[in-house]
Amino acid sequence: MMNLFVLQLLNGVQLGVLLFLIAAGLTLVFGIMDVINLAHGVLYMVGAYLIATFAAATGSFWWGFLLMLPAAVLVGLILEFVVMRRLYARSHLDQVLATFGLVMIATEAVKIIWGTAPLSVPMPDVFSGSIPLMGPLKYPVYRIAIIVAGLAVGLGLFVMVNYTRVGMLLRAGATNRSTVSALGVDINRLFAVVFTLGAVLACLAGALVAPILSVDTGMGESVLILTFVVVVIGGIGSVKGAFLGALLVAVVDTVGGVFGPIWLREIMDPAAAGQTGRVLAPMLVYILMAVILSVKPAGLFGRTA
Amino acid sequence: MTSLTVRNLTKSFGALKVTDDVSLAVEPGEIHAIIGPNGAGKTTLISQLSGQLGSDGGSVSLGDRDITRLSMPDRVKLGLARSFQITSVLPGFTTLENVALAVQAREGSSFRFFGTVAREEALNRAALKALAEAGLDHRADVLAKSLSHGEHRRLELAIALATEPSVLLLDEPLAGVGGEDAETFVANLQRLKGRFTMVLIEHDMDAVFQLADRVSVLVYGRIIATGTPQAIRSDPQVRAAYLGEEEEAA
Amino acid sequence: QDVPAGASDDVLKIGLVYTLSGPPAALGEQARDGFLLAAEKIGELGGMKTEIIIVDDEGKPDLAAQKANELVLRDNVDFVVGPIFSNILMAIVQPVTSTGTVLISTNAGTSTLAGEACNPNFYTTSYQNDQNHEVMGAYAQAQGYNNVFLMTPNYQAGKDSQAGFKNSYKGGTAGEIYTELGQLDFSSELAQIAAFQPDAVFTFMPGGMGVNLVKQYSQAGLSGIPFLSAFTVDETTLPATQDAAVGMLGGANWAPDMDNAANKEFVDGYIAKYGAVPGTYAMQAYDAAQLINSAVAKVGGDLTDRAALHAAIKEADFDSPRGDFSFGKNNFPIQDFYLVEAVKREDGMYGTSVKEKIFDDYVDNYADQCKM
Amino acid sequence: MLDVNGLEAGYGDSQILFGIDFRVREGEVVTLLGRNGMGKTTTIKSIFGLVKPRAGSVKIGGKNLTGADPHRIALAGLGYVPEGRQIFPTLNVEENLRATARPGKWTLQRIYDLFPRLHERRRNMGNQLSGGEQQMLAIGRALMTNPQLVVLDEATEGLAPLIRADIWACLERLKQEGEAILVIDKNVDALTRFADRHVVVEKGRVVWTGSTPELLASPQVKDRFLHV
Amino acid sequence: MSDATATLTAPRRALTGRLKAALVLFVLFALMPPLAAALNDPFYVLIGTRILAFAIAAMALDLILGYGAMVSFGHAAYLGFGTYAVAILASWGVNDLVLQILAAIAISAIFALVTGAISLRTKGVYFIMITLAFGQMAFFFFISLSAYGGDDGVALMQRSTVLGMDLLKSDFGLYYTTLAILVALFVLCHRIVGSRFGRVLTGIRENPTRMEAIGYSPFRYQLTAFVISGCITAVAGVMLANQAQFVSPAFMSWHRSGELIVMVVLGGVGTLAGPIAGAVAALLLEEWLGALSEHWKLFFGVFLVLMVLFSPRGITGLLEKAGIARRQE
Ligand SMILES: Nc1ncnc2c1ncn2[C@@H]1O[C@H](COP(=O)(O)OP(=O)(O)OP(=O)(O)O)[C@@H](O)[C@H]1O
Ligand SMILES: Nc1ncnc2c1ncn2[C@@H]1O[C@H](COP(=O)(O)OP(=O)(O)OP(=O)(O)O)[C@@H](O)[C@H]1O
Ligand SMILES: [Mg+2]
Ligand SMILES: [Mg+2]
Repeated sequence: MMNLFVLQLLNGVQLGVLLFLIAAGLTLVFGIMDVINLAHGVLYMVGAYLIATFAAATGSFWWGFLLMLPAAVLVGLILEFVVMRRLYARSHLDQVLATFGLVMIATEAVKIIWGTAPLSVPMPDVFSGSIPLMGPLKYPVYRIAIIVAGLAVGLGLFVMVNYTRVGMLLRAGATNRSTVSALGVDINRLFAVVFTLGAVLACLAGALVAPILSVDTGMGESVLILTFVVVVIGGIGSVKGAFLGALLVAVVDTVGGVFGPIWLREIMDPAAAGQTGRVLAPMLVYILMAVILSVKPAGLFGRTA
Repeated sequence: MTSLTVRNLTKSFGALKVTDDVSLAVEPGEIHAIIGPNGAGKTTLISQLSGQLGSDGGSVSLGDRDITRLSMPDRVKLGLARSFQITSVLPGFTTLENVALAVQAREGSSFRFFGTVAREEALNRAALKALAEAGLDHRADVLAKSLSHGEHRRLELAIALATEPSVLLLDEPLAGVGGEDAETFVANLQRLKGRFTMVLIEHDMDAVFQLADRVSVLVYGRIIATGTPQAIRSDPQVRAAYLGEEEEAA
Repeated sequence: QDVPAGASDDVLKIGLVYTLSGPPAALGEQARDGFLLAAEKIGELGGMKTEIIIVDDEGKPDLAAQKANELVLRDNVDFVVGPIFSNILMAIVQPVTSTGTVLISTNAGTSTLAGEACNPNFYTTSYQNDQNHEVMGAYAQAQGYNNVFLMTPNYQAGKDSQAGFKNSYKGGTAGEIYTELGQLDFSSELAQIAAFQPDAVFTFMPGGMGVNLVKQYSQAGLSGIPFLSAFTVDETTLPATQDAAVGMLGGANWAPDMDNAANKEFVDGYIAKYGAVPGTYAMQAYDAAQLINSAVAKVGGDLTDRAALHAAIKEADFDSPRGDFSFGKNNFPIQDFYLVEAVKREDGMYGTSVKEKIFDDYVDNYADQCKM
Repeated sequence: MLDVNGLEAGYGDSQILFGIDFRVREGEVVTLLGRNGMGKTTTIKSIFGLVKPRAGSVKIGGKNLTGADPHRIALAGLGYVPEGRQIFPTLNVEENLRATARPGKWTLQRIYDLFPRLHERRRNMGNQLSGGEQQMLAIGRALMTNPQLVVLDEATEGLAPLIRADIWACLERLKQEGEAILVIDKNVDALTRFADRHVVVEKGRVVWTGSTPELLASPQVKDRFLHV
Repeated sequence: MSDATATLTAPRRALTGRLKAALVLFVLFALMPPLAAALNDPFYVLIGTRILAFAIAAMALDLILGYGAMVSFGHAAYLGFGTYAVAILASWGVNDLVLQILAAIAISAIFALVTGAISLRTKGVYFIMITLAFGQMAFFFFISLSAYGGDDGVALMQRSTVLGMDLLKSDFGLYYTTLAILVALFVLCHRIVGSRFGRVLTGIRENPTRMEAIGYSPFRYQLTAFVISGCITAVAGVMLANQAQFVSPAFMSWHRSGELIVMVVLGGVGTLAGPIAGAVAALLLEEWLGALSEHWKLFFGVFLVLMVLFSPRGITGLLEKAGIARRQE
């Protein structure tokens, strides 16, 4: 039992890093630039489709990955130039409406281009094995690679946001664009670059998870809400918060899903516990968020403005 | 009986003690000025008095009622109102509506779901009067967000006046109000003197020394002196900490 | 009996209601394509000028109800065909059948409609939902498994599927768990499976969930444990899972490699036209078109005689790619069920393949409750 | 240095400026005077391109930059202390100073020497500063961009007399170092000690300009702005 | 005091401009069924009912979103309470619309009171997300409700009666009843918005600290508005259940909440009539574009983006530009 608990904890942490990888771009664009981009999920999906296409065309995951990057930059730049830059100064609701439109456009476009059947991305050979863990348990190498990638992205973001001029200017620009520009900073260009970076991060996440997750037209939407939950739980604008938020969500979800019913059985009769467990399990993440926000209304690391 | 009694009030932000054992007794009808260097804790003190900030220790009484635990709205209802140093108005409302809301609050009964508030003449008339007192009646129909800075400051004052408190806490009401107008402003406050008790924070020494009955000096969260304007003006400690030489020249 | 408004005109109007947007669109499209394939092959269904109206229910029941209303009240269709999902079926059954219009489900087969709420205007060319799960249960029972790990998503169909499995499987279980609907990552569940080392895993994970599970199952090195599933490893998910799914087992009423002339015509035609291997969704819709064709032809295009029309439908006089096909008293099919396995086909594509027959002329468990 | 000609501007339907003309030469200190709501801030904003001018021109160092993007104007050598401080609330004091800094003689150290208070509070978030501290920060932030012309819009509002005196001393020093200054402030008496010229704005028009001696000699202007 | 009279009449003029727009909408609604009948398309009456129900919900959301800056991303839950009130009461043999509405309102009021009280501790995006959380909890609760079909939902065998009369049996009856409810609720919301309470609510939206400083505790007003909005939305749910004759948790998924927000923003935030127009536009476009092309979502998306870029205040903004409705301020 203890073993399983530890293992589930580990799984939770791993899922957390995966979630953070997906949420990283959102942290940047939403948390720090203060732009609500519902299209973040579809960018993630586009990344997966891009790598699927390029990998299939070249027959290699790595070539697919390398080709995906410039394509992602292009997608980000176009999106920024055509739509997003007109939205920075607008209200959150306008951003919601416009990016909701973008979601519809992108999802439909993906459907037209790639069809509705899910696609497959081969796992790169170097990472395809799994290493033995305790007992009969094994751990896929590729997941370790994802964890490493997630940690690297997180660290990079953290340093960028908290210790570089770009990070300061982003935070400053999010609250007061005109003053920043009147002090001599080309805020439009800066936002364009950073939005594109966010888009690339989303695509990157999509590309990295493509070998283990289904590449289909719903993949963006299914993570969108979850990534928002992660960012909000951690506290908007905090990379550290998003990281811990992701871990927390994942651990609660994993461990709670498995052990919740077991613990419930301690306090009520098994049938009722099973029933209650089933009702509560899908709500866990939301209960977690509601509890955190009602105790800390600005998330774990959010600043009360 | 004093109007507002402050006993041993303290507040810390982390390691920083912003107000440190502050005690004050404000007499009915007086204008009590609080001066002190930037960051001394004046605004913090006002926020504690008005209930916007909680206190770590000490007590506040309005008349003979202990209000230490009351929320800001509850204190306002008992007659303790404030103005803000950094203008805080309703940007999307007209100047008149901003003030009318304050009048409405004073009258109570805002859980009225029917009737068109914009047509309540009594509200508007009272609001217009407060605007006139702040010299802003000619801008009644302008949205607050399109007022100039100085006009904002006047609106800030008009709102505070419209709540018709028994004790009014004014946080730098003159900041941003230009020369000639500042004089009318001071004259206005002079006229209001006696109608309510006022606690006045100002960095404009001309105004302070003209208006105040008594002056307290707050430095690093502590009151270092209280007295008549004359006494304070010539207090060497105050000169060194706050007034400097500028006042000598004046 | 009500004669629907469209019965008297001389066009045969058919409305297709499928989920054509969102991730399940892949299923809806297969069904639509299957139907259109038959319609195109036959030309004029039942010898009548045929008009087919395709609507997308977007996976939203209320919208589906409205679209169904639109089909019967505005477009005056003679038949409504569809949908994929049970909740959509529940939403459209009332608006369609209350006007006397015939509804043919080509996939969803909810238990209430098979039992107490069976309906003379409602037919299905698929199955009762529990049946595929029962196939797997029977197989597990036959293998003598005594320690099966059950895992399905936490919603009605998931619960039904565990119940269905246990209808025919009487052995012990290593765990019965419900995963979150739309779950991405199954590492936690896979860890439990690895820890319990069950005889087999039974699951029902439609769509993207299934793709994720299958990929991760093989990545976690669990391929040694038999993987029994329904609606998880099929022609709609195999293009994404590919080799990861090969060898996994499922229950079905048909597989594309069944050896009969009707099936050959269907599968070859489908591959030629759409470049993909058809799944059951396509096959069952294909049969719906054949069913309509046979029935309308029998009544000579006179759709106003409802009794004759229903009798003609009941006859089910067509060659189904799955072989034997007849209607039970609840208008659900009586058919054979098979154990199927995912394979890489000779043409390089992936598909399922019949491994053994599990049930012969199988009648669903709810037919008795139908008072019709 | 700065040459403003026939500037017209406004917000939405309402025109506020109706032709503003004045210039600031190298090393010169010029004030904008006028009652509340007369268009002083609007003038500054249109110089910086924050409000797009409808007519007229703004030349900086001889270059026509009318209605250019704000950052281009700032990069041409203008430093801005905006009205109402506009501190970045989510940055701490030091970050506020560093975020928009450009290299030059003003360094973090010099700012801290000028405002020791800021050094004490350097880890505080922008929105956790007293009003006066925010004002110091806004001035420091503008100086950190190392401009040739500093534009101060009510930069001493809310500052204690002692600090205000420090600011005047600082501006005088800046002037001695050859920097040009454009300043709006209600403490006109203090300005007369070192300002070279004054521009009086009324209802969006320049109604008077002159040197400090001329101002002191002109009774009605003096009456309005100097309360001696 | 000569300014005073001018001040007193100006807002009245602006309000009537907006009322006029609503009136035009309502007249069009009233004329639709006979027109549909004349065109031999009575079916549109059913679509119309659905639109009206969503219009009620969108308007209710606008009451808190537009006037109180409370962006509830869980409002579909109230739609759900309305629909399930019908289904559950019907299964107990209670078929009367009035009772069903009362039950829906009661349960919604309780839910709104509890979740609102917790949610209002937060602001902005945090508020959006915490309301989403509560909405999702309600959603999953109904999914697990096996007795009422769980995820599959239940079909309703008949429409509700109104005080014993079979008023809703015909599509026309249902349509006009829904329309009457919409108009009544519009008048109610309109009065609330213009009242003392409404002004306080809007003031809190603009600057809560200032409002506290003049003696209002924002919480009480916001919570009241939140509850009112939830209850009105539940009424929409009751009508929707009667229209679809089917009830399932799908009515209360977060997509629905999102769609309600889209309707409000599309129509024009803080205008009441705008969201009604928004609901009409969104649902009709879905209907028409859907008939035109399989890829209608592409066009719908483009439409939304263009709307935001070129008409920041939604449909209301478009009308104002065209001089049809007057801007209120
Ligand atoms: N954002 C705005 N929208 C509309 N009108 C505005 C806006 N800002 C200022 N105004 C108007 O423009 C006029 C000039 O304002 P400006 O801020 O330039 O005045 P100012 O001379 O700086 O006054 P002050 O001394 O009060 O700061 C005022 O009448 C004001 O109401
Ligand atoms: N929320 C906070 N967190 C940390 N420190 C704070 C916070 N609010 C204020 N302070 C600090 O408390 C001190 C007192 O601030 P306060 O605003 O009361 O000063 P003040 O006397 O009003 O000054 P001024 O005359 O400049 O307005 C300042 O040094 C300020 O930086
Ligand atoms: Mg202060
Ligand atoms: Mg100004």
